[in-house]
Amino acid sequence: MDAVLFFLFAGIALAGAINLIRESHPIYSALSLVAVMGALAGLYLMLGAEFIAVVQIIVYAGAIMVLFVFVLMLVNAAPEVKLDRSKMAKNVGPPLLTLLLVEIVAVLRGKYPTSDLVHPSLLSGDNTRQIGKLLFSKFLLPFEVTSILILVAIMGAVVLGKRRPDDSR
Amino acid sequence: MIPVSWYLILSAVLFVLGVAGFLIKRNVITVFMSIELMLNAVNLSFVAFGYMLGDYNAHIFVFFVMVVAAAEAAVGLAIIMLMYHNRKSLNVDDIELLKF
Amino acid sequence: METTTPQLWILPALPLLGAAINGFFGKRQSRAFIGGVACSTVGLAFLYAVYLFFTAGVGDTPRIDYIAPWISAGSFHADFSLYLDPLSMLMTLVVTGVGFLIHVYATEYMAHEDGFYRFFCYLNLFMFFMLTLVLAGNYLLLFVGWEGVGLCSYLLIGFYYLKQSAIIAGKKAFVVNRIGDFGFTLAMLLIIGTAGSLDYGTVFKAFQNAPVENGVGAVTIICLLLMMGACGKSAQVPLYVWLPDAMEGPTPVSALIHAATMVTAGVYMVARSSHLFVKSPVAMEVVAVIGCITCIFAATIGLVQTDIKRVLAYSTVSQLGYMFLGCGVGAFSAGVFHLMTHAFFKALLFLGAGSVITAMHHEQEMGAMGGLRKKIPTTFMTMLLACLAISGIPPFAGFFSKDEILWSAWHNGHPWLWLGGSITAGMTAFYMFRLLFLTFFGEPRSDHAQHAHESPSTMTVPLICLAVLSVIGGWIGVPKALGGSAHFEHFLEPSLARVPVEFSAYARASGSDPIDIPRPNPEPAEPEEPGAERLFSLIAVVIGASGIGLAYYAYVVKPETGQKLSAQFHGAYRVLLNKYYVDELYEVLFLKSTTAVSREVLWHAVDETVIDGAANGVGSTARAMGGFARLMQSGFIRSYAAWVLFGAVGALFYMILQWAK
Amino acid sequence: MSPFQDFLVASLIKIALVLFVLLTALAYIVWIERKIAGRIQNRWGPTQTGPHGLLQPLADVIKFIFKEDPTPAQAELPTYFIAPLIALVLGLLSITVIPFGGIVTVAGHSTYLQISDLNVGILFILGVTSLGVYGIALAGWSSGSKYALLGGLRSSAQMISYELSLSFSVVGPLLVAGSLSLRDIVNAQSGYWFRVIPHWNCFPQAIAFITYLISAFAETNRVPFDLPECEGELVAGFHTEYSSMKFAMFFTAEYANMVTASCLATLLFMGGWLSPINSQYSRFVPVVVFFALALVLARFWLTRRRLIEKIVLPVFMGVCVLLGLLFLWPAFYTPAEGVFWFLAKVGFFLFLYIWVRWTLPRFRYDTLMEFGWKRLLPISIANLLITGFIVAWRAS
Repeated sequence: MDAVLFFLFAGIALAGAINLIRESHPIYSALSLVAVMGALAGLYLMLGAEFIAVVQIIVYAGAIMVLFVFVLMLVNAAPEVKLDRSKMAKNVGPPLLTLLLVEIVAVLRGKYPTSDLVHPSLLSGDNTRQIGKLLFSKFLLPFEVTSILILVAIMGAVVLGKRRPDDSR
Repeated sequence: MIPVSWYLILSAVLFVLGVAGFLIKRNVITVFMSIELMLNAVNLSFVAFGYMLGDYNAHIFVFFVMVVAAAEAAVGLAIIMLMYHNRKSLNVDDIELLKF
Repeated sequence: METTTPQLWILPALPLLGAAINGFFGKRQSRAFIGGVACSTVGLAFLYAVYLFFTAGVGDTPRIDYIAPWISAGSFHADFSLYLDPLSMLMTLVVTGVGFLIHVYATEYMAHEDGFYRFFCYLNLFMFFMLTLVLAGNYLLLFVGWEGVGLCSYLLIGFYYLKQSAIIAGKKAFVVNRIGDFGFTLAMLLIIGTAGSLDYGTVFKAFQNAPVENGVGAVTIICLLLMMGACGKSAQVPLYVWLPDAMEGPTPVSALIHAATMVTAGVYMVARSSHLFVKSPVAMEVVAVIGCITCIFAATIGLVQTDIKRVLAYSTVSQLGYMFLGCGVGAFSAGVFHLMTHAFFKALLFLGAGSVITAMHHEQEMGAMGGLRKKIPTTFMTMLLACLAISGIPPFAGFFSKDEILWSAWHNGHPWLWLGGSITAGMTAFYMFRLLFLTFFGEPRSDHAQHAHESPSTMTVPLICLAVLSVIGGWIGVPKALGGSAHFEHFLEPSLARVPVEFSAYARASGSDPIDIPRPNPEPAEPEEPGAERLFSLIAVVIGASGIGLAYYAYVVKPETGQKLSAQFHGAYRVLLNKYYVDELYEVLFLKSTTAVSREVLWHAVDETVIDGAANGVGSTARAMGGFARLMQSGFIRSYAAWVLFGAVGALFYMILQWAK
Repeated sequence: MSPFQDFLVASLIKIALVLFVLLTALAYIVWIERKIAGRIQNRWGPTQTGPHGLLQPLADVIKFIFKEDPTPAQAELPTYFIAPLIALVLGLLSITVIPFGGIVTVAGHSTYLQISDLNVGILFILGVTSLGVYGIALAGWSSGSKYALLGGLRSSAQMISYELSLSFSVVGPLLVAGSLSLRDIVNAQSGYWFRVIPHWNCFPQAIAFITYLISAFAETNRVPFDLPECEGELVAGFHTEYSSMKFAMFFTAEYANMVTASCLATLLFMGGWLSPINSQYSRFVPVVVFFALALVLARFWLTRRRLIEKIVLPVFMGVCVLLGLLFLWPAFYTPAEGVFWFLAKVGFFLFLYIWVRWTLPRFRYDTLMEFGWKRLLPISIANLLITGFIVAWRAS
């Protein structure tokens, strides 16, 4: 049962990620990414992270990606043109990517063998409450700093998006 | 019972796909989305580790990553809008002022 | 040691509050408001000081108010702590009392100047720093106040910042003080090295137990360095040059800072450090000699000056020399006593001079005055009292303090210093009355003098108050020989060190082996020789009176005598008029040579070749390397990403290699 | 049966039941809306199809199914088809975590009157709601029409904006209850002040209640916030290019969202299935209501002349009387009382939706955004802050 679900979600995630790269139209890429995020939320649920799963949906899929889609619609993005001016990325990219994947997998296989099972019992219970307690005790300072970060980001976005008085349009 | 390494390898593959997207895609917004994909991949490994170690700190990290991603999206998209406004293009290869 | 009630911090905090109010909000406030704030804060501080005097029970143990920690480095601590003992109590009373009167005076004197709020902000700030200096519980905090009053002095000398000479005078004061402060700083370092602390209590205890030094040792060096600081602040030879120039500031400033309070900080500091000085006969000797030289030197210059404020300035230098002389011969209480009386009559003289200057429409040359006695009678009367006081005529304040210093000099075995002091006393009487006669007697020598008017009561009331103090101020310290009870000396006794036996013996023997002359009784034996003391008092009075008489003869009876004398001793007159050419000497010795060395060696040689060369070399090397590295910068984001990827792959590869090992 | 099979069967039964009831109800909400709209505009509404136009929804469905379904030439094809599906599925999805009542025991198997009791239920609903925008935005974008695109753009901006205040106002009751489970939130509202006023969140959390209602209106794209489809400017907004069943899907999705929002309002602020009356006799209220309904129907039966009404109205009368009698039977009454109150409250909110739609004018787009960001959001944040302080103060 678990394995079926895992392969279902993993399959969706992989397909979405590949489609993100494959599609030439950015809106489809965005939708693929939403699919990836949904699948990841499913995986999070399987990993006992209900809160993170739901927040993943709300924040990532429901807010960030909507923002992407909104911007794409606003600029009426067309399918991308392949200019390919960057020789570096074109020539060196694929071999490097392969190498990176091989390396990461090698490390992971070495450090975490398949036989390495988990201790799910540790994560049972009131997930959200635990996160909330951690967030407001041990991680209070980072949390507050993050809120300042968000504030700065909001102001930055407003300033950037504001129409300047000397704008002709 | 799924071994944690499966999740980790899935995360690795997603991450590499994100990097590939960054290298391959020309549309700035898609490049941006590739970054989000990478962040998501990292989040997956965080949650997987958290599950393995029974540690909620991993969730907190994911939470922070999401917050940062949100902030990044807000500012980044504003910058992209400005860029589109000024250059009438979303192609990363058209934005090449920062060079020797 | 009580630490809680009463709160000492209120004393400096009040003027600071005033300074803050005036500094931040004063610009848009009315002059009445500004003056009210400034005067009331200082006045309240004075009242509080009086209250403390009567309630705090200033006794044998100093009261230490610990406010906050400041520096804590290893075993070394310096805290914000205030220290109240008879000496600082006295200083506080003098500073706040005289300061308050001068503040009141200044509200009228400065009424028509621009930057009214700025003036009172600085003045209040000065009071804050002065009180910090006086009440400080350790040398470092004292140094804070010390530097703070220096800053305020600089600001106030340069108050008329559009006037070139005022700016230069301010700078001069600052730079000259730096030299002294350098010594003070070194002294503090040495104190830390010797006593391990800067807290008065610890330091004094450490030095009280030290033996008297017969040569030049650590204590002597500390004392000499402290004296160097005191020389800067209190305008002693050779660092006195800034004080006469400081007269560029407004007259109340001259009265408050450059006569009554700040310049006496050096004396205060020496008296405060008496426990150190008494362990070093050499340092004491140096202090006394410097004081003596200064008082004669400045008095001679004062004889011929024609600017009314400059006469007073040199007189101040001279009187400060007296105080050091007193301290140097071991009569610390006499020095502090003179400090107090001097604060009264010199502030009065300056304020009176200010009143004259106002009446004369800002004319300061005595040549243009004359005959003002009838025009401004109050000013005349008060100034007459002050002149009598400074000339040492009994029963005015100056007599007692000066007499005590001179007597101590003689009594403690310094006849030459006594002689110098006595001559100075005569000269003081002469030039002070020269000033008085030139200003107030004879015929008016200009239109302004003809039409002078008395100043309003806000100016004359402080004059009268100070005049009263100048008259009666000395009575608290009437020596036993003259039928008094030496209240003052007893009051200060807990604060000041007594000159040890072997030391006075040493001084008497003037370098001979101190062990040879034993003196069983450590008490300075005032009652032993009341006759001698009375005799010396009489001599002093005679000298003073003859100085006055000479002045009367030269400037009232035969006004042309002055001209004749200056013609006759033309060379000497020129030298005196030009202040012994000290400024010019310093210019050549220090300024020119320093500038030349800086320009030729430091600038052209070191700066241009070595430092610039290194900087340019770094720059051009970086450019060259950047020229190569910028080839990576294609401008395409994806290329950059590929570079990053390359780096990531490399880093991971390295990590795998490390694990593989 | 194993517990898992037990759970599976129970869940399937519940899903089938809820889906059937919900879809039927949705159809009849349309009928009710048209009736009410008619009354508000001083006309009759549907009357011809069946007694009181009661068969009108059926006729509508038949029309939707058989209508021609043209596809615009510029449409982005897969998306164009998927968009209404997304909207419908998401609209129906959130109902799964809504509890309708307490525990019911059938044949020894007891189960919650709820498809799934997620312990992050409320977050789940928020998540699904936040995804709801994709249906509309994609529909607008894929139609290849400028009206639709503008509608899609508006809806994505509007829903992101109002989702914030929606979430913030939801957090208020959540803080009071100290749980994310909708069941816990309802249970936290049991009890009465002064033995009379029910312990519902809509009293202490009045501000959150109001901001919730307003943002819920905006989230469901209902008047006065129906900018994505405003007829005056955008023809029909995002669904301009849709017709027949695809349009029906959007339509159903909108009403499903309405129902969800009403359910959530009931659960969060109005005590869910809890009775408003603090009395043991409160169980007779449904009886009285149903009997009264039967009386009203009887009056109609006496006055109406049409044959079909003469036949149908007695049937309804009989149903009402039967229901009233059922409520006197404790075995039925125990689980059903909660459902009755829950449905009554949801009905009230649905009526509010309809009422507002036919009485209020529409916002202008800039005023809409300004209201959302500059008024609603600060108010809800302030409310949240105060609530947080009070909760923290009480806890300490």
